[in-house]
Amino acid sequence: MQRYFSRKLIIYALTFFLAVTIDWMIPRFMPGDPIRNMLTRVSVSSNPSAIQMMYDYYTHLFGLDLPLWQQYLNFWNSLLHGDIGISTYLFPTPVTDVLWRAVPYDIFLLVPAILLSWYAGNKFGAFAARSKWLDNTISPLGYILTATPYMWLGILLAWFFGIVWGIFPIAGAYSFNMQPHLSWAFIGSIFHHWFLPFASLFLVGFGGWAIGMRNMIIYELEADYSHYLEALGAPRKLIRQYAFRNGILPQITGLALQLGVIVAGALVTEVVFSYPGIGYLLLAAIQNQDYFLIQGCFLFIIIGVLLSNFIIDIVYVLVDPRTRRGMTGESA
Amino acid sequence: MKKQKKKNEFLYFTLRNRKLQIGLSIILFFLGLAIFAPVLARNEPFAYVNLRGAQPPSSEYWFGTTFFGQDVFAQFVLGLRATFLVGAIGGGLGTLIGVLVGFTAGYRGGIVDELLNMLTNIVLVIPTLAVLLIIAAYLEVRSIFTECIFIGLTAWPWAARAIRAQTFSLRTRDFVDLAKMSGMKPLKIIFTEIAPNMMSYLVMTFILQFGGAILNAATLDFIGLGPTNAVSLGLMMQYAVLWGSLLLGHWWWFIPPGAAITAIVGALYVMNVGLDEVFNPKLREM
Amino acid sequence: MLKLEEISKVYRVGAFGGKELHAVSNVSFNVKDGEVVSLIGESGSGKSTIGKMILRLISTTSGNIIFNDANISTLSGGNLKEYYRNVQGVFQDPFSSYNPIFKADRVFRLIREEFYPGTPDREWDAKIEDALCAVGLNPEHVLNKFPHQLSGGQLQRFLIARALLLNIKFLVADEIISMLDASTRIDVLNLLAELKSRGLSILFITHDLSLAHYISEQAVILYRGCVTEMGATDHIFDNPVHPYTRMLMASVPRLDKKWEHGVVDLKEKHAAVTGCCAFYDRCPIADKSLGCDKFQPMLTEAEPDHFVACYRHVER
Amino acid sequence: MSLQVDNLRVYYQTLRGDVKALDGATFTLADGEIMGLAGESGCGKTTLGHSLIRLALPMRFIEGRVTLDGEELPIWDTEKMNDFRFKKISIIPQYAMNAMNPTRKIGRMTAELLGSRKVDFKDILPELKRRLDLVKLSHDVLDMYPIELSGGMKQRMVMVLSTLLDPSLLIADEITSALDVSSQKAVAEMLVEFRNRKCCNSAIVITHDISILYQIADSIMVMYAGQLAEKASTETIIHAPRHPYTKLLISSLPEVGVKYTERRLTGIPGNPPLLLDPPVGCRFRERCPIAFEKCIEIPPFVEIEPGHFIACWKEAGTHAQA
Repeated sequence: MQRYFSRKLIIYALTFFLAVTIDWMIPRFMPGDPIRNMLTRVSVSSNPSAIQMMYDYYTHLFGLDLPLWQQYLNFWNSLLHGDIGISTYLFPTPVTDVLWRAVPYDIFLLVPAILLSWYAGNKFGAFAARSKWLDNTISPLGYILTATPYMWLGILLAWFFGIVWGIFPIAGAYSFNMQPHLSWAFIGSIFHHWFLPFASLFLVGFGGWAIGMRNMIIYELEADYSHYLEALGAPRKLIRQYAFRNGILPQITGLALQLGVIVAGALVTEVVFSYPGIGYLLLAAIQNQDYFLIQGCFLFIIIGVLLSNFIIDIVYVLVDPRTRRGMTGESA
Repeated sequence: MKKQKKKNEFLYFTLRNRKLQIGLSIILFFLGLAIFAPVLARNEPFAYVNLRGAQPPSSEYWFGTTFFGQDVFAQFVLGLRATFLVGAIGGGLGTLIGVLVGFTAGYRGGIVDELLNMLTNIVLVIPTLAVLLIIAAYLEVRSIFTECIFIGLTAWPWAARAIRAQTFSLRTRDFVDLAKMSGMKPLKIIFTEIAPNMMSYLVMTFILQFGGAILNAATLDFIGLGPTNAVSLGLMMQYAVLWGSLLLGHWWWFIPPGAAITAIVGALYVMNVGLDEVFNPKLREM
Repeated sequence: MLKLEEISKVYRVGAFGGKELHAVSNVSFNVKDGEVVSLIGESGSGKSTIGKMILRLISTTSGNIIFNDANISTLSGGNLKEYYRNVQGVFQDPFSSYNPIFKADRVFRLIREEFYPGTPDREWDAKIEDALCAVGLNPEHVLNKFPHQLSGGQLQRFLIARALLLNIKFLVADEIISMLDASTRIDVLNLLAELKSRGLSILFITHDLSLAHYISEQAVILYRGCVTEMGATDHIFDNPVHPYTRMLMASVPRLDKKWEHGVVDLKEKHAAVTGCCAFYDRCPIADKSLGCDKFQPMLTEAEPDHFVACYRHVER
Repeated sequence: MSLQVDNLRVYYQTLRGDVKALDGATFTLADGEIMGLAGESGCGKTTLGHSLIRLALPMRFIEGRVTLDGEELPIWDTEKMNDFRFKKISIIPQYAMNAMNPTRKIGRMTAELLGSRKVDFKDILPELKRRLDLVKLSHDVLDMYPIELSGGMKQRMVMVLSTLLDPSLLIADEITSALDVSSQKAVAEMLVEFRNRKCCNSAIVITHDISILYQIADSIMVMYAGQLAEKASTETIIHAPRHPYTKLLISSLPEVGVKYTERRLTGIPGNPPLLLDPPVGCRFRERCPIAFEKCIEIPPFVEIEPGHFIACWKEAGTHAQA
C-alpha cells in the first residue's frame, strides 16, 4: 500500500513539475510578444519612444531580459513563495488574490455537481441493467446526455428556464442589486443563481456515469463469481448487490480520469452563465491578454485536479480491499 | 469458401445491429450535408444577405437568419465540414500517437514501458482543455488545421493506455514467439501479427477519439479560441450567445449547431457500442 | 549438441525491480545428437522458461547455452536466423500458436519469406507436401484452412511440419500434447519418437511422468528452478532418490496402481525461497544439521548416469 | 437410487443452428456413488453436469426428466430450480479459482450467501470450521479476501462452501485439472472423504483425466459426441471395457513404465464429428473398427451385465436387439 501511494505521489510530483514547466514555456516560446501585445492593448501613449520605455520597463519587471534558465528558476522561486505575479487586467491586484476570490464559487459548483452526478448516474445505470425494457429506455437517454456539449446544454437550460419560463436567472452568482452579506435573501439568491450551471454540469455527467455503470454491471453479472452464486441458488438481489459493489470500483478510477473533461465542462458552463469561477476568470484573462492571470488560472486548475486525484486515490484504497491488503489493484 | 462464410457472418451482424444502423445513418446524413455544403448553401456564410436582420426559419432561409442577417443554414452546413475535419484529423492524430505509444510500450515492455507509462499517466492527469486554452490564447492566427493538431497532441493518453494493455496481452501469445522464431523483425511482427488482431479495437478507439475531438473543438470555438478564419458549429454558438440570441429569442441560431454536435457525437458513441457487440460475440444478443 | 551451462533466470518484479524472482537457478544439462531429454516439472518449476531461453525468446540472466560450439546469447542478425534454421519450438496451446485471423498455412509462408525467398512455387509446394506427409497429415485436408477449422492434434502436427521445413536438428517440445485429447495425443507422441529415430534431438518438456518415461531416455526433474534429480529415465523411475521425485511418483495418478493413502502434503509453495534447498519447506526428511536450510545441494552421482541434489543422499 | 436421468436432451443455441451437445442421456446414480464422467473435449460431459444445476443460455432444454431422491427437478425453470440448488444439488465449478467475490471477505460472503437461502450462519459456523479442518485450511481464511489464498486453497474453500448444506448430489467439474500433481491428489482424496462423511450423498466427477477417476470413482461413465457410450464400475471400465471407443481410449493411455521402444501405443484415427450436424446412427461409427450396417441406427444404452451399460450394436448383441 505504501508503494502504491509513493508511486502515485511520484506521478503527481512529475505532473506538477511538467505542468509548471508548460505554464512557464508557453508565453515564452509561442509566436508573438506578450508584452508588445499588452502595450498595444492598453496603449496609453502613441509616442514610440515612450512605448519603448514601457516595453523595457515591463521586460525588466517580468524578468524577461534574463537568460532562460534564470527565468525558469526565478519562476519556480516566486511560485514557491506563493507569488505568481500581478494581474494586469485587474491591476494591481495580485493574481493569487483574484483567484482566491473565484475558488469558492468553483468548489460550490463543482463538488456537488461531480459527486451527485456520479452517485445518481451509478444508481441509475445499475437500475437500467435490470431489464431489457429499462435498458432500452434509459441507455439512449444516457448516450444523448453524455454526447451533449456542456455549453449547448447550458444555453438550452438558460433559454428554457431563464428566458422562456423566466424562473431562473441566467447570469452571475447572485443578484446584481445585492451585496454579499449573511442573510436568507442573499443565500437564496446564491442558490437561485447556482442551480442552472449546476444542472447542466450534473446532467452531462449523469449520462456518462449511467452508461458506464450499466456496462460494468453487465460485465460483472457475467463474471465467474456471479455464475457461482447463481448455481448455488442465490437470489438476484444478492448477485446484483455484489455486481454493483464491484462495478463501482472502476467507476471511481473513471472519476479520476474524467476530471479533466469535467473541468473543461465547468469552464464553458461558467462562461455561459457568467458564473464568477476560475473558468469565467480565465476567459476574461484571455480576452484581456492578462498573461499572469492566465498562468495563475492554469496552475490553480492543475493543483485542483491533482488534489482531487489524490483524494480519489485515498478513497479507492479505502473501498477496494485488494489495494489495502498489499496488492496493487489499478496500476497508476 | 469458409472465409466467405466468416465474412458474411460479420457482415450479417454489422447490418443487423440496430445500434450500428442508427448510428451510421445519422453520421452519413450529416456527412452528406457537409460534403454537399457548397451546393446546399445558397449564400456565403458571413454575407449579410437578409437586410431585415434576424428572422425565423422560412422557405428562403431554411434555418433563419442571424442578428446581422446571415444565412444560418449556410453557416451550419459549412460548419459541419469543420466538425468532420476536426474529428478526422484531430481524432486521427490522437489515435495515431496513441497507437505508436501503446504499441511501443506494450511490445517492448521493461524500462521503455515504465517510462512511456509514466508519461501517459502524467499527460492523462493534466486537463486537456486547460492546456489547449493557453496554447490557443497565445496563438494570434489560428486555422482549423492547427486546432486539429493541438487537439490530437493532447488527446492520445487514454488511447495509448488502452492499446498498451491490448498489445501486452497479445504479445505473450505463442504466435508472436513463433513469428520471432521465423526470423521476423519486431516492427514487422507488430504490424503483421499484432495490429491485425486489434483492428476492431483500433477502429473503436478512432471513433471515440473522433467524438472527443469534436467536443473539444466545440468548446474551444465557443470560448472564442477557435479558428480565426473559418466557420464552425462552436463559433456559431459563440456568436449566438454573444449577440444576445438568448434574450432576443433567436432560438434558430443556437439550436442547430448544438443539436448537430450532440447527434453526431451521440451517433458515434452508439456506433461504438454496436461495433463492440459485433466484434465481441459475448455481447451479441441471441 | 546442446549444452546448458549453469543457466539462471532472475526476474525483477515490482515497480522499480525491487524484488527478485528466481525462475531458474544454475541449471546444467546436455542434449546429445538424436536424443530425447525430458524436462519434468510442475507449474512454476521453470521448465518452460528454460525452453524459451533455448529458443532465444527470453534472455538468460547468467550462464551459457552452447549449441554446436556457439554460445547462442551472442547470436544476432544472420547468425540468429541460422540458429533458428537448426532449432525450433512447438508450444502447449495449439490455438494460441496461430494468429486467429489468418489461415493456418501462414506459418509456412512466413518460413518461406524469411528463409527460402527464392524458392520456386512448385519446389516449395513439394517441400510442404513432404513435410506434411512426414507428420502424418493429408495436405488436402489441412491446407487453406483457418486454425479453428482444424483439431488441436492437427495443429500441433502442422507446427512440427513447419519446423521440418527448416531441416532442424533440435526441437523444443513444450507440453505439446497436454492440451490434446487422449485419443490423439499418443499419436503426436509417437511422431516425436519417429523424428528422433531419424536423428532429431528433442527437449520434451512435460509435467506428466508417464509421457516422459514413454518417450525419453534421459530425464531432468526440476523444482522451483533447480534440478533435483537427473539421469537415465529408467534409473530415475526405478529408483527415485530425491524426496521430491518420490512425492511426485506417489501422487501422480496411475492406471496400474491406486494411490497409497498417506499423509498428504498440503504445504503451500512460497513465492521464492533463497538460501536453502529449494524443497526445504516441504521436505519430510530435511535435516538442519546437514545444511538443508542453508544451501541448495549440488548434484552428486547416486549411481552411474543418475544424479541427485540432496544432502540426505550424500549422507547415506 | 439417488439420481435418475431419462432421455435428457440439451442443445446449444448458435447462429448456425443447434449444437446437439447432449442428445438423449439415460442413466442412474446410486446412493453414495461417486461416478466419474469422462470423455474428450466437446463430448457433452460439461453440458450434462451443468444442465443438472444451472441450465442457462445459450443452453436450451429440449426434453428429458431428471429425478433426484424421488423428486423431479425442474431443470428447465431457472427460478424453480433455486429451491433445489445448494440444498439438494450443488457444484464445484471448473473456475473455482475465480468463484468467490473478490471484494468480500470469505466469511462474510458465506454468511450473506447462507442468509439469502434462509440459513443462519451462526448455526452452521461450528460445522464450517470442522470442514475447514478437514481440508486443512486455517479458520483465519474466513477473515481473508480470496486473493490472499493460493489456487489450491481457493479450490478447497470452494469445495467446503459448495457442500456446506450437505447436498444430495455434488457435481465436481474438472476440479483437479488446474492443480499441481501433489494438490491434485489431496483434492481428489478429500472429495472421497467428503462423500464418506456424508457431506454429500453422491457425486458426479467430470474430468478428462481417466487416471484420476481410477483413483477415486466407484463407477465411470464414458461419453462420446453428445451421447453415452458406456457406464460400468471403475474396475470394469479400466480393465474390461466393452464399447470399442472405451477400449481404444483406455489402450491409448500411457502408463508409467511403458516405453515406446517396448510397447507402441496407438491413438484413435479420425476426429469426433461436429455436433452441429451429427451423423445419423452411432456417432462413433466412422472411427469404429467393428462398425457394421446396423450402426446406421442409434444404438440403445442397454445393461449387458448388472451395472454395466453400453451403447453398441455389436458388443451388446442380443441385449440391444431385445
